Amino acid sequence: MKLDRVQMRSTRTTLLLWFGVGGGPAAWALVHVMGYAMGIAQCDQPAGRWQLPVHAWDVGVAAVGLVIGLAAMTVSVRIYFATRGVDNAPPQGRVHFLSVVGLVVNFLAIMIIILDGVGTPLTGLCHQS
Amino acid sequence: MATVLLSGCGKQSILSFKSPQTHQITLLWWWMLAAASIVFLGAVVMLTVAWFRRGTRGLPFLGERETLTEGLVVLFGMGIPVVALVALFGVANLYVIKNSEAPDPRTTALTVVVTGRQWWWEVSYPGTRAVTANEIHIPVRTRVDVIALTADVIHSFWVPQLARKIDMVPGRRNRILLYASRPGIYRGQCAEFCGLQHANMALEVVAEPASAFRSWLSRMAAPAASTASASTGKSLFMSLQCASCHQIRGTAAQATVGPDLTHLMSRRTLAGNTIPNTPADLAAWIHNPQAIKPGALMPDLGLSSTQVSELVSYLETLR
Amino acid sequence: MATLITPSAERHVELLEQVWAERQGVLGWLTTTDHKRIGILYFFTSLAFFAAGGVEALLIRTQLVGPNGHVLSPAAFDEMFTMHGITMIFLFVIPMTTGAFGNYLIPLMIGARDMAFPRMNAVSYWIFLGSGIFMYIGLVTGHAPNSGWFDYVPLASKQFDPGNNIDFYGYGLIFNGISSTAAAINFIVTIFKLRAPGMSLNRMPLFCYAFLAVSFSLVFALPALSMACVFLELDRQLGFHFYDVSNGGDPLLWQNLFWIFGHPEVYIIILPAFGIATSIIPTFVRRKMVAFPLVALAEIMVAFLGFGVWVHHMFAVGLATITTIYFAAASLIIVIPSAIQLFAWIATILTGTPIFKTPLLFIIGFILFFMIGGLSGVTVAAIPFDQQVEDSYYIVAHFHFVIFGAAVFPILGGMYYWFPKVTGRMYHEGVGKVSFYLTFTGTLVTFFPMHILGILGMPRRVYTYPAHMGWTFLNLLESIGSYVLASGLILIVVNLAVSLFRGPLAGNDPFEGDTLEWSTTSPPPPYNYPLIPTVSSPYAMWDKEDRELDNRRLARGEGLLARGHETPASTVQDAEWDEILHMPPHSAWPPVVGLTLTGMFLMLLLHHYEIAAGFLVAGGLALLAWHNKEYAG
Amino acid sequence: MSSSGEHPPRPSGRAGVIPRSSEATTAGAVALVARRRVAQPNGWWGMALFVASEATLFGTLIATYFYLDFNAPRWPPAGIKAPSVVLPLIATAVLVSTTVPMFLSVRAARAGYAGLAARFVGAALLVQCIYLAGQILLFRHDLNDFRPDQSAYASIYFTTLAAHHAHVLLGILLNGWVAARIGIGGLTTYRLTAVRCVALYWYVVNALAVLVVLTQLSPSL
Repeated sequence: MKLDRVQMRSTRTTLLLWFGVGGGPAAWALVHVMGYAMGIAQCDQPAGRWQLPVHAWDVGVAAVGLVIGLAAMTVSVRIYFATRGVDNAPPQGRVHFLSVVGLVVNFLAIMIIILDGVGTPLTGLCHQS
Repeated sequence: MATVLLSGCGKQSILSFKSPQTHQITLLWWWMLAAASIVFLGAVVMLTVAWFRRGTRGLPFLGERETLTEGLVVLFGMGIPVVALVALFGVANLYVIKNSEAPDPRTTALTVVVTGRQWWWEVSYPGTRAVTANEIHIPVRTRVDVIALTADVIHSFWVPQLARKIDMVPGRRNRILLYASRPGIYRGQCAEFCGLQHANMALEVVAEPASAFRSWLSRMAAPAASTASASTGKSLFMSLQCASCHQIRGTAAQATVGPDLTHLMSRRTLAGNTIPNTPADLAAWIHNPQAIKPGALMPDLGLSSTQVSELVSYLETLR
Repeated sequence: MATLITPSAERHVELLEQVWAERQGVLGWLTTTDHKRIGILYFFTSLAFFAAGGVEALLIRTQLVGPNGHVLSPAAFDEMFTMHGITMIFLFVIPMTTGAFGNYLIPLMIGARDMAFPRMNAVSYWIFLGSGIFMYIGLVTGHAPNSGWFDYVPLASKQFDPGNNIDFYGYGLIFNGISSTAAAINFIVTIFKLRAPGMSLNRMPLFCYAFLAVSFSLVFALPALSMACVFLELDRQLGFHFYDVSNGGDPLLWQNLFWIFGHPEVYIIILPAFGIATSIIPTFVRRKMVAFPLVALAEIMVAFLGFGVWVHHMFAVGLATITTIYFAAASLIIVIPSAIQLFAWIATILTGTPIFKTPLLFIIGFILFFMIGGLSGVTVAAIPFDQQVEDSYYIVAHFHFVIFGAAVFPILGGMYYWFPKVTGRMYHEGVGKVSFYLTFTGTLVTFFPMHILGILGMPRRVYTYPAHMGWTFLNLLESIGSYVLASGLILIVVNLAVSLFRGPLAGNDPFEGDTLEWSTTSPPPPYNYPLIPTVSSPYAMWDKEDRELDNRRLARGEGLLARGHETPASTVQDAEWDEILHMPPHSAWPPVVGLTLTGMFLMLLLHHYEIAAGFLVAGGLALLAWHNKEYAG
Repeated sequence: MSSSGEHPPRPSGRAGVIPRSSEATTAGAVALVARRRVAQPNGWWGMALFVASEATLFGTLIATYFYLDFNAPRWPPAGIKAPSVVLPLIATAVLVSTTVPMFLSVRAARAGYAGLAARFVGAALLVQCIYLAGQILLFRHDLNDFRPDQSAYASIYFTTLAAHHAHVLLGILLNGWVAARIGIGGLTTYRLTAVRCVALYWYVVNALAVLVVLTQLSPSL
């Protein structure tokens, strides 16, 4: 499908476009903060106030993040192909540009999420590094 | 310079590793260095080519096709790095780290508590009375569990040849594995800035055969041998401020502010590995610590040289 | 040359000259809201602090020239390396890049006539000046901060540092943070809203992307530092227990908060350098940047990922591997945006036809140093190796290659590159080249051996070292290098200072630059552009038709905007002309606000809390008076 | 690549007239400008970024609260009773309710009704003042029970609350200023932007109020 100028300015396209740019990074931020908080909460507590299923949570959150990241990636891929070969005049130039941005940004975010999701289960719970 | 690097000389060089842990870390370092050098030289070559071709547009052989150039940027900027970095992640942070992590207490034969203080190290052996300073004796080829604590600010325990470093943080009970494959004396130093004398807060790890270690430990656990000979020096020690900071087990001096002096003369060095432990250096230290280690918490008591010599002659008996 | 003057255009330009006439003399500089004048103020102030920080560095190197040095006492040494860090980071690099380069160039590059908030721009400068003086009062009165720029508690707590040394740090950084936040907000709004019609996001110069990324980092990173410093001062002044482990606090809380700010800070320092590099390279290799979108996103992505790597400064504090591993992963992947840019720069130089003039030479140096610093950075993302070399000279080498080699070299190159634009005169090319080779050698000789020292086990922040450690020769080498480096820097200053008076006239566009600032006169007039330029690509100056179109429109007096200090505001994404704003010409209130804040922080330091409150109220009243005069926007 | 002869792009789909905001000094003209421009005004963006940094600041405070919580053997520590829930929640609800008049004042100002806008702001201002007075009483009452220099819990507890009350106070000052400005002087584009900025500030402060109160009460929830 191809987007025309009006569609490109539509709120829907704009929202999708920015999800395509920011979705992966946001997902990574979620995974990252959750993972750190879980680790601190479980491993730095002086008295055994609670037992958290850290490994399960880490993997679960990573999986959720991965899904969001892939969704964002899909969106930017779709927009990329929908706007391929346009000139650089706005809006189509800008839309295409942002879709390219989305492709790489999501790739990087997904890479980190995968490393987190694979790395944490291979790591002993609360082994002091 | 390169010879220094390769021979790995130097008392604290991570290149002269003496334990499996540091061996692996150093190996990791050589591999990373090799890879990094290749990348760097590659860039230098490209820039050199750019200089020689400064008159002509486009890539050598490949010409001016923009998509091709961008493809190369993606390949060199993303493709190859991703592979290399993921590999490094696996090797370093999933595999090598297993050896540098805190040891499982069930796998260690001995526990040593090292407490960082401004600016010296207190060393004690749980289960025994032994307390000493700035000198950690361990049996060779034995897994030792070091518990790293601090009495004041943050210090960092670092004996590069035997283990990676671990910070000593108030309120935390950090642990690290200490293991020496070969007998020897390994220098370590505080690695976290801890105030005026951070520079002179060093220690030595003495790795010796198990038997030698055991006799040393029993000697350290024993109280000071009581000697009548240096009684004047002894009474001076008790009457002056000395006794208000230092402990000499088996005497009236029981304070634990400064290092335990029960077996002072058994140590190789003084003042956190700042000066050798000879009677002359000891006298100089007692006479004016601030000249040797400005800012050190041991005050300058303004003693007369006779008082100093008497004190020294007493301290010399603490073997 | 855009201002090709026809008689009719002449009339329009004269009209603008009257409308935008600047106040003369000291009063003019005190009350100015012109982004160019403010940029120049920033430039000279931060240059002065650079000199101070440099002297401190030389003292450190002189102390370490051999074992058991006696140039500095331990106490003096601690104050020196602390002030060196604080000065170079907060009082030199940030104000020099955002304050001087950003202020002067951003509005020019996007074809605007001023920043979005000219008075706030002025107040950021006065607050920065105040905070700098505030922190140096500490040094002059012998109470300089003395527990490192990282200022770890409990060493920085009242118990172990009873004097007010640390208070100069705590209050000073809160104070300084206000300035940086205000400046950052100003840049973001300027770049979002004041871009010349047609400069949609995909047509924005990469320089602006770098500064956009920096500004966002500042806005979101500084609160963590400010809060950490507030906690610190509450602990020190009122006996709170945020960091006091005996009452439920935690010293690692400081480390977390500090590095949540401190790591983005690293990218705040380096990103403007990327921006400068991406505007110098195209000009001197005479082609557009390879992979424009990738470079743009890399600049943003580095800033974003930079918020998720802070714990790699804390790998040795004994956290669980299951928490540190997240940061190891992020610290590794954050390498990729930088790698993309590196190869984009190299590919651009390779496929272009480079002319190796002084600015480009500095960028080549930057590329090499950034590679060294970046690669050593990768090695410390390997947790076990980091735990081995952390807090050793290896780290000192790593970050000096990044924040001196990589961050400062483009600043130096940029000084040469935009010197003709700012002064209207040309620097001396020969001397420029010599100054480059001096600084390059100096940097290499000073900082490279530090890697080896770290590997040989020399810890950081030691005021001396024993002779028998095998560190002596390399330390001597570094100290020699530091003097070579200093001579190179002095030569740059001399070159520019002499050229300022003796240099040949440069004309509007001596380098055939790619961005808009080259289309106006050198130095630019107060209104920057007689009319708002047309833009249809990130390399506006190379779109000759657009420039000719501008000249025709100027002759017709079309879109002149001369009813007052007017500039257009446009839409954020596509930069469509949206409204016409009226900018404040000058204001006396910014310096007043800066003064009241300085007074307030000094009184806080001296525990005169009532007087401090008085200064705060005075500042509030000044703000009230300030907003009494209304400008649309 | 370049597009020769292209004139500066005009706002798409609308008349080519570009509003000169500075000259809109009557209510009607202001409403016209408000209708004409597509993008948010610079002032709005400035405020948006300012409140973003303020939100980060509160994020730091809340993160600190839970960080210390995670590191404590008991939370709140022995000798300090868990906070009482009802009053703070009611107070917060009252504060959050001021979102409505702030929103309406913006609507009124955009439509050019100066007096109405001023009155809505005034109404919000009244409620906010009552809220702040009540919170200060609660704060003093807490100080009688335990003091901030008692434990890390007390430190972060009082610091977080104080930070929030300070933001409410600032908002009250802003509201007072903008209400007076419009009530007395009538509308200009500048003041319209001011109303929108202050409203935005309050939306965020109210949202933060909810987060802060939930953090404050977390031991009792």
